[in-house]
Amino acid sequence: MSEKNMVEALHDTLSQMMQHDPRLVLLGEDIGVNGGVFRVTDQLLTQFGSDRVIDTPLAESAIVGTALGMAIGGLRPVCEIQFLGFLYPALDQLISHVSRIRARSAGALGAALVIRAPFGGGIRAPEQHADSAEGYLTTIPGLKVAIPSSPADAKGLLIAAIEDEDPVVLLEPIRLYRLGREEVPDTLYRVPLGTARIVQPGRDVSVITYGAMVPLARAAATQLQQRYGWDVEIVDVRSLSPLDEETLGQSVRKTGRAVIVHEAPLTGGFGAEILATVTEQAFWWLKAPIVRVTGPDVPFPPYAWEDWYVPNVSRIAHAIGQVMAEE
Amino acid sequence: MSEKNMVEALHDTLSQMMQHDPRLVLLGEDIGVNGGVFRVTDQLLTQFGSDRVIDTPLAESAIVGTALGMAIGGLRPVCEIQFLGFLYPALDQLISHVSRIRARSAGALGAALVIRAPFGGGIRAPEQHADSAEGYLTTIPGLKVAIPSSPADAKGLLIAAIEDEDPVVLLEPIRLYRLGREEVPDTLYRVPLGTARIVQPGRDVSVITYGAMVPLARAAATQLQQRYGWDVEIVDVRSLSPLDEETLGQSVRKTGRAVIVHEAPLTGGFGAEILATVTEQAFWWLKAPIVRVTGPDVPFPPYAWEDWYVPNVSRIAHAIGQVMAEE
Amino acid sequence: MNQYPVVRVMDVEGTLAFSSSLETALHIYQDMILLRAFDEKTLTLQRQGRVGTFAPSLGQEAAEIASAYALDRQDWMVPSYRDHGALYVHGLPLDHVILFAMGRSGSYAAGVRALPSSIPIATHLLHAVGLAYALKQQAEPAIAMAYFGDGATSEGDFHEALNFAGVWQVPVLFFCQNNGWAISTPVHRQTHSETLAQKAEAYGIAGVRVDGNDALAVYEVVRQAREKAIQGHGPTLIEAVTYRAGPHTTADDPTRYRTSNEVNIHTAQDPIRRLGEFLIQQGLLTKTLKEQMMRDSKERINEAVGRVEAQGAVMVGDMFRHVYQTLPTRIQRQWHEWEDRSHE
Amino acid sequence: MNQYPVVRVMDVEGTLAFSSSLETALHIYQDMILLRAFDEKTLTLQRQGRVGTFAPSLGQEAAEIASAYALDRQDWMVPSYRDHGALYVHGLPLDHVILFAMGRSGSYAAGVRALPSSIPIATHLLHAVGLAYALKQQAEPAIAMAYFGDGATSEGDFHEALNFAGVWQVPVLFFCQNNGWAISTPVHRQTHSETLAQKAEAYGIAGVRVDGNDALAVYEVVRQAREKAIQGHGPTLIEAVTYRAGPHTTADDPTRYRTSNEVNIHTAQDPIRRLGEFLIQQGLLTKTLKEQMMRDSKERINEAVGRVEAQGAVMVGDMFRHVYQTLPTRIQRQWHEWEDRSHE
Ligand SMILES: Cc1ncc(C[n+]2csc(CCOP(=O)(O)OP(=O)(O)O)c2C)c(N)n1
Ligand SMILES: Cc1ncc(C[n+]2csc(CCOP(=O)(O)OP(=O)(O)O)c2C)c(N)n1
Ligand SMILES: [Mg+2]
Ligand SMILES: [Mg+2]
Repeated sequence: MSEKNMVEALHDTLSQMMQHDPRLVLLGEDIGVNGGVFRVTDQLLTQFGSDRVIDTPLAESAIVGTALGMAIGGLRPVCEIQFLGFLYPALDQLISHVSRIRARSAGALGAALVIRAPFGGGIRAPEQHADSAEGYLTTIPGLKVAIPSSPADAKGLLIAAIEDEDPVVLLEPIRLYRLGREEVPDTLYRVPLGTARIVQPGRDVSVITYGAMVPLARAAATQLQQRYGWDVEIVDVRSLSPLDEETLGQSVRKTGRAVIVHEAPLTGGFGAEILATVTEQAFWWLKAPIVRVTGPDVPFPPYAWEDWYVPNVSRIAHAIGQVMAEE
Repeated sequence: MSEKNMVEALHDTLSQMMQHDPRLVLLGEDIGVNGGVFRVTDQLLTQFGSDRVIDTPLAESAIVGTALGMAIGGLRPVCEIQFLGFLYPALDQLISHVSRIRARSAGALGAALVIRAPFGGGIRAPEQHADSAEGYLTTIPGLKVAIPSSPADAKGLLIAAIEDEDPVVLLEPIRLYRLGREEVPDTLYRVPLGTARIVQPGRDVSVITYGAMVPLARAAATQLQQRYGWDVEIVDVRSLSPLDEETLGQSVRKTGRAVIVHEAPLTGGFGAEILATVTEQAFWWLKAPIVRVTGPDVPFPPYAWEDWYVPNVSRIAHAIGQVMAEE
Repeated sequence: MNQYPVVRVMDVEGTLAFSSSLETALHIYQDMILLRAFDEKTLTLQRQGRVGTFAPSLGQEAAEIASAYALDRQDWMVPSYRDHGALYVHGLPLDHVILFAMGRSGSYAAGVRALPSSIPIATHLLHAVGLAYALKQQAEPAIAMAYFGDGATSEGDFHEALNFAGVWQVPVLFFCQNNGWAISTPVHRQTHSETLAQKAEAYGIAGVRVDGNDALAVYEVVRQAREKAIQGHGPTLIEAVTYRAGPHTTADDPTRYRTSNEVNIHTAQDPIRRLGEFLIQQGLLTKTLKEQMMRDSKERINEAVGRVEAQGAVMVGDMFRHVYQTLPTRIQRQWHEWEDRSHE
Repeated sequence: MNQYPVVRVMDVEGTLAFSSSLETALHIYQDMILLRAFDEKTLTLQRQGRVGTFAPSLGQEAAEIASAYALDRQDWMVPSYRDHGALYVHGLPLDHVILFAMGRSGSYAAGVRALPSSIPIATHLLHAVGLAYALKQQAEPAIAMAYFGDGATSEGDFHEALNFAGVWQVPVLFFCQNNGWAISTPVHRQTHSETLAQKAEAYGIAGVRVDGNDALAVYEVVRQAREKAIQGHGPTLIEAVTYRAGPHTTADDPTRYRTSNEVNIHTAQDPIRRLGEFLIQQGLLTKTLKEQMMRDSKERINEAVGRVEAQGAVMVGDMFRHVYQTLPTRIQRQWHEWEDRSHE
């Protein structure tokens, strides 16, 4: 047990799993010699050799497409896409093949592979490096999508993803990579895909969110607790697909109020699915309309606007105030 | 004025617009000599020559990517993607460039282009020919998405799309292509993007839908009118992006009940956004939870299951019964 | 491009140019007969509404069948929608081919090292490269071979696949059937390169052009490229020059884009007739044997169709069952809903 | 591949091998100096937190500047993130280049025929092909030229762009700066082909290899390819062999993946020094003039930085204003919300 930030937790987990399962291979751009642009795969090339830690040419469709072949051929590939905004060339492989091979082969073949990608704003990078693109992924049947909000969850989700017989996209919030450290157990443990986490229980209102928004939601909750004594429940969705409808529904049936927070644009964002699901689950318990706090319906702007784009504590607090005001 | 089916309406509109605006060019696979696999561009090559009706090599990213260059260079390209399920290789171009060029150039450059693609089940085609993929598109800021449900709307939406200074994806329901004829005016008229259509007014419940589901919704409404005297309002969304929130909100504020119908899978489908929007617009008027009738969360299956997959009149009627039963 | 001469084993009159296994030749011939009979049957079934849209291999039997004969059962076959002939040779039971044509399955059978046919053009070439990587990594003495058409060479995934294969030097073959057309698009509108084989230059890999209507040449070329790959000498792009004598699919009307004259010229080089002549010259085939083969083929196909049609309606649950290995509750719930409805 | 010899005009000591416009040479030199000064300044600003992640052109000044000199203002430049030097030559005001580096704009200026820099690798090559189609269709005597790196040649869009260009025979040039590296990936891991120029074979188009550190050779090669394209003789893939002497971007640490020895070998062939030697030999450049140029460059850059930094904070509305030509009500509502919040 030791204190780790998210990059360290991911790195050590990959290393552990590589030792544990010889079928595991890593592939991606600059993950070998360079250790990945965020150093998640630092030194793994030295440790495991270039057959298992593969610096690929620059082609995302090929990374995902060859990984599918590898998986069918008996390896367990973990792909790194350098930034989520560069996954788009691989969407065809994900939609047409990775997510369908099991159904297409009547269960005989599976795409036991993982795709890791950093995402979200926060490092003043050039355009397209900050996209929150989970909305394209959560609508693909056959795929799973998970997003950790802490080092410990990052480890547990990564292990669950690697061990899953179906394809999992693990989205890693760039802003959380080195934001803080926490105790991360050394054992191999799993955060089961399909389970949300109650970050803090509360009676008055549910804030349903994930990734880099979780710490912001906590800050807003603390502020409102102090200011008005409101008891805010925070639900970290963690597994967007499959979605833990039960935990979400329970939370809102208890509180009767909900705010949904994500960084991706509003329209067609995953917040719409959360809102729909929660409404289906808890319609008769709702005391106020659910409010979505999201990025605006604009492409992620050049970084000078970054602070405007990304939801912040004040916007979240304001939305909670809105749903608390009703009735 | 003459009676046309949707293919004829689209064909004649393209021909009219080509005559009307010399900047218009068509490009796509098999659209020239072959007239398109559904014959929407039949004979246009003979009429306008191979410089303006371009049979491209087999590459969707290139079709969309070169179209963007053409648009910036002063042409008005209308691309045909042979089936919507083959748009996926071009998603990167749509997400990264087509939808962003205006914002990226601070308004100076625009992607005045149209992408047409047939979609949906119904012709016992091989896998991937029947995908309803609007959910990937409606979450792209900067793009517009429209879906006609009748020959006359097909014409009006196509003209509006061609004249729009921003990129529009026009999705054409395969099952409606030759389903029926109606009067289509010969004049150049527009169905403004961003406007829904009340297909039939009603007091008791709103069925919100689009494309090939519209005739099914009508059939269900007729059945329920006859059987129980229910007065069903049918709203054809028509323009998914931008969405006509006002018309949708008004309808549900009036009826207090809503059923949303589309063929695409449930999770993360556009129905979630409609549900969210309508709930935001009409929360205090809702008498029952909104119900979504959609394809299941599975990849579009081989065609032997097609009739199971696609929503039908009985499922829609059943859902209307559900929302009518509450309270 | 004289760098890419067309490899031939028989001339168009069926005279042998270099040696090959004659017994294999007869087997190949037999399966070419079967494939033709299968396509003819399926076209009839389609007209009767008993199968959906379907892509026959008429005219491409040599390329389809002989290429598959050059593989071992341990090799991975990575086909596209037109390759039921190759799949059959590689072990896919006839019944499964028919199930696929009838929209009841993904042309896959457990135990056969072949992926389900890929519908989106060129996407599957990457899977072949990944499979080859896995074979190499696990030191299996086998290769992966992807099947695709001339049109597929225009897609980005074609490029990425050949490039990765070159960099990785994995045992993969890219078997391109240049049948002259991608639906209505002739090859010279597909690319400005004179041959498709020369595209190998871009990846520093081997490129070979073979007469795709010369079954024995196809067999030899694939066999040699396979040997080379197994030996660790890298991937090969094979361009098999052939001709699609029939429609692209049952939904296609080729008279819209090509003349009957063109078709006639090519059908005169029919690969079945050609191999037949050769086998007769070699004393391996007689008219009686040939007629026997045709009868047998039809019989086997009719029996298979009968078996498949006897299976009855598909079960709704099979649409849900295999989306994930362990179904999430939401899909389970949907499955139950749909089952309930199926009993209504 | 002796089919793709490296074209050179000066040898590494700066001795002229064939003639070119000497006045142009001096201008090119001056802008190369400016580009180096700009990159050095921006690297400093980045360390001070005044600009974000930024990609300098250190070592690639000849390829950047001379290629752009070979274009006319009516040509479309289609750059990627590293091509601020070329953009500047093509007319983009220095201020805009700085605005881009400061994350305040998309490196575009009205009236300049250049697209905003493309971040996703290779995607923009297709735009160049489309622009070239439009130019040809409208009978404009101009070309489009896309800028990209060695790594970009692996992406599917590279392939599709060159293939479309070949089939359409439109006036487009593909200017590939092979700077040895794609972040940490050396060229020989990027592709198994010996040269990048030979990839042109796959598309039946011309391929040329030029010493990218020889400014005059770059100029000549681009100029000739442009002429050819304008005359309707089709597209060219130009591989400019150069070297990235600095980090990939300010976020990159090249010591992780390459030796200082390698870097030293290459910086010894510095393109600025080389062109400088040549100009001195030709009697066009003196030490004084050179120092003057350096001082002037720094001054102009400092002034531009000053102007840009004086602009104050960005306005929230500019994030919304240009998403569509006519904003849908939902975005208008969001804009208002955000404005309200900005006054909180
Ligand atoms: C990505 C994609 N785009 C379009 C199609 C539609 N389509 C099916 S077959 C075909 C032509 C393929 O031609 P070719 O590669 O030469 O193979 P052939 O059919 O001749 O065997 C097209 C355009 C598809 N299946 N996938
Ligand atoms: C589609 C895509 N994938 C990944 C990246 C991240 N990335 C930025 S630059 C780069 C390397 C590019 O190398 P090269 O094409 O040689 O150009 P250079 O930077 O050397 O000029 C990578 C991988 C990107 N911008 N776009
Ligand atoms: Mg073909
Ligand atoms: Mg490079």
